[in-house]
Amino acid sequence: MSGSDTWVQLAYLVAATCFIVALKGLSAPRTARTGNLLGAAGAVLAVTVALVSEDLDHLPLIIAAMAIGVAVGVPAARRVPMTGMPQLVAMFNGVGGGAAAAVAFVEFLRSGDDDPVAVVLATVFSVVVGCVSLTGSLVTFAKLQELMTTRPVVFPGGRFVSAGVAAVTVGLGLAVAPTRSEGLLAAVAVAGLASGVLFVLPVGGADVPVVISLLNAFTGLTVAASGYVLDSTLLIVAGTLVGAAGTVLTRLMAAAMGRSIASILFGAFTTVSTAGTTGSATSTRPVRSGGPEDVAILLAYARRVVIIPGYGLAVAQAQHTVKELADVLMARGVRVMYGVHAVAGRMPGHMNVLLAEARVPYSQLEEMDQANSDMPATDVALVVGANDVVNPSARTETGSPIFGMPIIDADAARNVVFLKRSMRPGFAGIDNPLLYDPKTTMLFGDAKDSLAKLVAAVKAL
Amino acid sequence: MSGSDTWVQLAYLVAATCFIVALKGLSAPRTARTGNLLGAAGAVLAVTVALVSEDLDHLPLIIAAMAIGVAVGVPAARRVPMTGMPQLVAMFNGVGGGAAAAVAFVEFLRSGDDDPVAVVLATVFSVVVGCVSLTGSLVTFAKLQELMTTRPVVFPGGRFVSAGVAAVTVGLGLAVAPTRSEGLLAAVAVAGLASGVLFVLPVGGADVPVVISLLNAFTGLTVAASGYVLDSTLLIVAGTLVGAAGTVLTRLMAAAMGRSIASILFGAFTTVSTAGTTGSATSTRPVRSGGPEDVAILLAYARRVVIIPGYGLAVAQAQHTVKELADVLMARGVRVMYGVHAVAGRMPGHMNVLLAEARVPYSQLEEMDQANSDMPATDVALVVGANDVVNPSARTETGSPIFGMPIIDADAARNVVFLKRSMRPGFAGIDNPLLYDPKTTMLFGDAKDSLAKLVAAVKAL
Amino acid sequence: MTGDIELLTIFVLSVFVGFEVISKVSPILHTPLMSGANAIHGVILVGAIVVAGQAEGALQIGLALIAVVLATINMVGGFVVTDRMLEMFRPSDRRRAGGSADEQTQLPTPTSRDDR
Amino acid sequence: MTGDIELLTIFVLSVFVGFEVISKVSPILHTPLMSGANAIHGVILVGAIVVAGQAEGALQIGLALIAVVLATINMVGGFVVTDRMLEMFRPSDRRRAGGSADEQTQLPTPTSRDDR
Ligand SMILES: NC(=O)c1ccc[n+]([C@@H]2O[C@H](COP(=O)([O-])OP(=O)(O)OC[C@H]3O[C@@H](n4cnc5c(N)ncnc54)[C@H](OP(=O)(O)O)[C@@H]3O)[C@@H](O)[C@H]2O)c1
Ligand SMILES: NC(=O)c1ccc[n+]([C@@H]2O[C@H](COP(=O)([O-])OP(=O)(O)OC[C@H]3O[C@@H](n4cnc5c(N)ncnc54)[C@H](OP(=O)(O)O)[C@@H]3O)[C@@H](O)[C@H]2O)c1
Repeated sequence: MSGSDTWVQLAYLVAATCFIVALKGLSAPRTARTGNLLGAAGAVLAVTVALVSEDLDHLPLIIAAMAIGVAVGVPAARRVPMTGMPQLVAMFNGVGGGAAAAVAFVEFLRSGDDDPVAVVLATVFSVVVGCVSLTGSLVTFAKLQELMTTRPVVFPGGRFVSAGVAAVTVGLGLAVAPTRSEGLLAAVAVAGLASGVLFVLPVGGADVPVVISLLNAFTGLTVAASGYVLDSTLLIVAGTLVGAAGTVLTRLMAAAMGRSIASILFGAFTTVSTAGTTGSATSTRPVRSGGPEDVAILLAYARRVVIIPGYGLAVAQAQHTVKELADVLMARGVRVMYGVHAVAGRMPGHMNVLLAEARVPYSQLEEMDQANSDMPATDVALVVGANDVVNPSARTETGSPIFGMPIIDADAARNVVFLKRSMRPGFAGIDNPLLYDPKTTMLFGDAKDSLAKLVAAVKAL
Repeated sequence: MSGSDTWVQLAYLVAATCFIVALKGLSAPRTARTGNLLGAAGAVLAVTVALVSEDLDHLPLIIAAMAIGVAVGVPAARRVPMTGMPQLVAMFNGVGGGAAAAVAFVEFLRSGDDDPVAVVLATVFSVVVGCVSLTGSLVTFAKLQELMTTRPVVFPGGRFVSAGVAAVTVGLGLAVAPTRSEGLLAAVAVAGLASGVLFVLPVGGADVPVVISLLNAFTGLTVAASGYVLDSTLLIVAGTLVGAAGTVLTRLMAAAMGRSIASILFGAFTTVSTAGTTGSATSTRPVRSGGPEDVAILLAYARRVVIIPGYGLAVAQAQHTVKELADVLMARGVRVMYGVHAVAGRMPGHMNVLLAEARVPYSQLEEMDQANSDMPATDVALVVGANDVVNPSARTETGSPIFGMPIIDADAARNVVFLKRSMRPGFAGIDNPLLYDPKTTMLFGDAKDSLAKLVAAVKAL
Repeated sequence: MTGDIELLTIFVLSVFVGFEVISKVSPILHTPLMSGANAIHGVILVGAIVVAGQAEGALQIGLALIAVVLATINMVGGFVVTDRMLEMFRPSDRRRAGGSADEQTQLPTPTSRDDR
Repeated sequence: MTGDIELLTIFVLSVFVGFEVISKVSPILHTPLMSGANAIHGVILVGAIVVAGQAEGALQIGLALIAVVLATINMVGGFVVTDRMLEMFRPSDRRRAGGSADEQTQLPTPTSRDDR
């Protein structure tokens, strides 16, 4: 970087410090929002200093490009519905990785012949990992947006293809160091793009958020490598910070789902393919379906009811109605709790956000462990638009894509009621044996409608 | 530093990393010992590399000097009794500060005329703070070793003298930058030495451990400044690390005693002088003294007894005897717990170490908060060689040097028994009204003897 | 070479800071934290600007400008979406219209809601 | 000047590492932690060795050698005394002679003692 004037460097150091404090703030509820704003302030500072201090050609074009970026990014971030946020983050992460790769590439075009070997290797790293992050994030986006199947995509010999492409990528990349060939670096980029796709395809939909976090850490490292290429301490610090914090976060997220990172990435290759076990195969088994009045009686005469919300609650926007039902039941003396699974919905904390919006008291929320230990004393587990997070096959069926994920043991309650529209499976695309359990009653229909009917029926009792 | 060969620098980086991991290890009980060994390994690595890689004159003299250091340091560390460890740490810290100041001074003698201003200022910082750390630590040593009074030393106008000396130090220090005078730097060193003494004299004995920790952080920063002078990344990282961690630790230690750092350092200047309130003034008040048999009856027919150990237990080495008494009482069906104050004794955790040595079960130990909430249900609080940590004036007497320190509320028990040799005060040198309380019984004598008599008396019942 | 060692030191220290700063996070904050970290690496925009300002020829300029666009999206979009996420976490502070008629029936101490 | 900025960056990052690494420590470990940190700054010995190796004239050499002695005491003594402190914290692992006759009467599960 040319602007090595002390004040410029000091400003960059201040920005880096902002990022550290921002991350720290983001990891505690009370300070999260301030932390994010501080991070934004640091970024604005850094960009402003870069624009002002560097001796830049093409300044109008650069400003125009930034304007385009803002015009695309801000509305997307403003308009996305809450359920779409994780895939938007994936998208942002992907383009960030692409940007870092492009930066390293351009710098190579400019001065690749004269750079020391270490810088060339950093360039290759940045291009490869940036490209992996770009296409990998696009695939996670497609999975979460349900533009493609959310189930692991495995094809015969897939693992050999993946290993082969990875080997080719590394080989080509190493060859760039002696040859300094621009064409070779372009080939490396293409191989990286392919690797990204192959890397994410076999991941099951339920594990996608973890992979987004991992790709986020990758992009961080890419940025750090680009920073080394450009001799920018700021980029090195910020990128490494995100790389390290992202790695920790990935492990925490995987742990919250009871998975190891290795089993998420490579699990689909080693476990039995689950392509044939969709709902249709088992839908001939008997199912007990009930009307709102039947369920209302069950609920009204229970001593303890646990409401287990899931993605369907968000789809139906039924959070206020579910609270109404809870209030009506409590007015009759029923003890009502909510059993909230950490990954119910489509992003961590999704249910907490919804229930907070409906002003459900915090004291009525139970996390998974608490909910499970109280479940045997529960008369009715009322499952509102949830499916995977109460699927008992996560405990028993080793071949299942959700095997090992900790679940809420709705099956331990005396009665189970499902509010959903059909027998279709949830996000993981697998059948839920609890739907066919003799103690389960299905109340079909949109969650909000069903809940409203239940409120009326309980009141009428 | 001359040896800027890559491998040497890498080895220093490894050593720095060892120090980070060592500090992390030291902050959890399970990993503390390994952490310390890792730190030692990093230090050995760094010193070896320095000896091997640098082009050193006077190598035999250097080795001889190191041998002297080992010959002094190791036996001191090996032989010191546990109660003497805090002052030994203070001593080690002081000589470290002195070493850092000397290093900066020599470097100034060598190349002070050509250094940039920033380096000269770092030199001055290192000399000043290193000297403060040296004499400050010597004074804390004298206080803890009871070579001088443990109570705050305040003389009329003291705070003006201190402020004046500090101002002179800073002024002389700044004058070194333009003049580059060696004599001036020597004067700065002398002023720093004086400042260190004046800085620590007004601190009350009970607060001394906190001040040691603060001086430890000072020495860390001194080392970092010397590292900047020598252009050594290793010293910068290690010194800053200790400076930052030491600051956090100082705050934690102060919090454990319910004090703010400011009140520890400057409290003696602002609160009423307590020079006149020693025990002698009040010793005419009536005191109830009992024999071993009286106390044995009290203990044997209690339902719940809390043993509150203090420094006297360590002096008398009565840890095994106290456990014997507890066992005898428990055999009679009395519930016996130990109420352990965090700063009972002469170093944090002192009582835990002693009781662990006697193999007192962990489940019988209560920390202060727990002990206090159980105290009203306690029949006898048996205070074995403790004094300050049960002194109720810490709660009420704003003028007292221990005002604000959280104490174990022995006065909330139905009966209080003190095992001590006399009516003399404890470490803080202040009177304890609980000794004169109507529900208190004094059993005079060495703690170990008294406990042995109690064991015999209880058995005889 | 000394410069490289200093950069390596900076890298190692940053790794420790990154690890330590995120030691324990409640699952509720996983998504916002990921999103905020994601926005932070959008600072690659600084690199993109520098590179674009030195680029020569259509290929370099074009690629660099694409990098600027993408990096801006990452950075600006990232901070905005994180803020939106976090905004949703504290409805009790902000008395939203969505609370509707049920609001009066809320039972517990409002302070306990802050723990979320 | 760039070199100085990098050193400053290293300094700032080290401050964060130092702060974060010691976030929560039980009071029992305060003294050993202080003592271990104290030993770590004994690494000023490296600086003392370098300076002594370049010193010229009696004053410089004498002062530098004093620094070597003091730094060695700090470093070696510091690690040894810390180890001794920590050794005392785990008597149950090491079955010490001092436990004597009372040893058999110990009541609780030995594992719970490890928490200390
Ligand atoms: N939280 C995260 O971070 C996150 C992110 C990505 C993926 N995931 C994954 O998402 C899944 C979450 O589990 P989940 O139990 O919450 O949801 P789920 O397993 O996806 O099931 C949701 C159920 O809601 C029903 N539903 C949909 N719209 C409805 C409506 N309007 N009214 C009533 N029911 C409706 C659906 O059945 P019908 O179609 O029959 O109505 C569906 O079975 C897990 O597999 C998790 O791993 C989680
Ligand atoms: N833990 C730390 O980190 C630390 C470090 C430095 C200072 N301090 C300070 O030290 C004090 C600790 O409080 P503490 O209550 O444990 O101790 P203390 O207040 O110093 O009192 C100890 C008492 O033990 C008695 N004693 C001494 N030898 C004895 C023996 N052989 N047999 C029986 N009794 C004996 C003494 O009375 P007689 O002379 O009448 O026998 C004395 O009153 C606090 O002020 C604390 O702030 C603590």
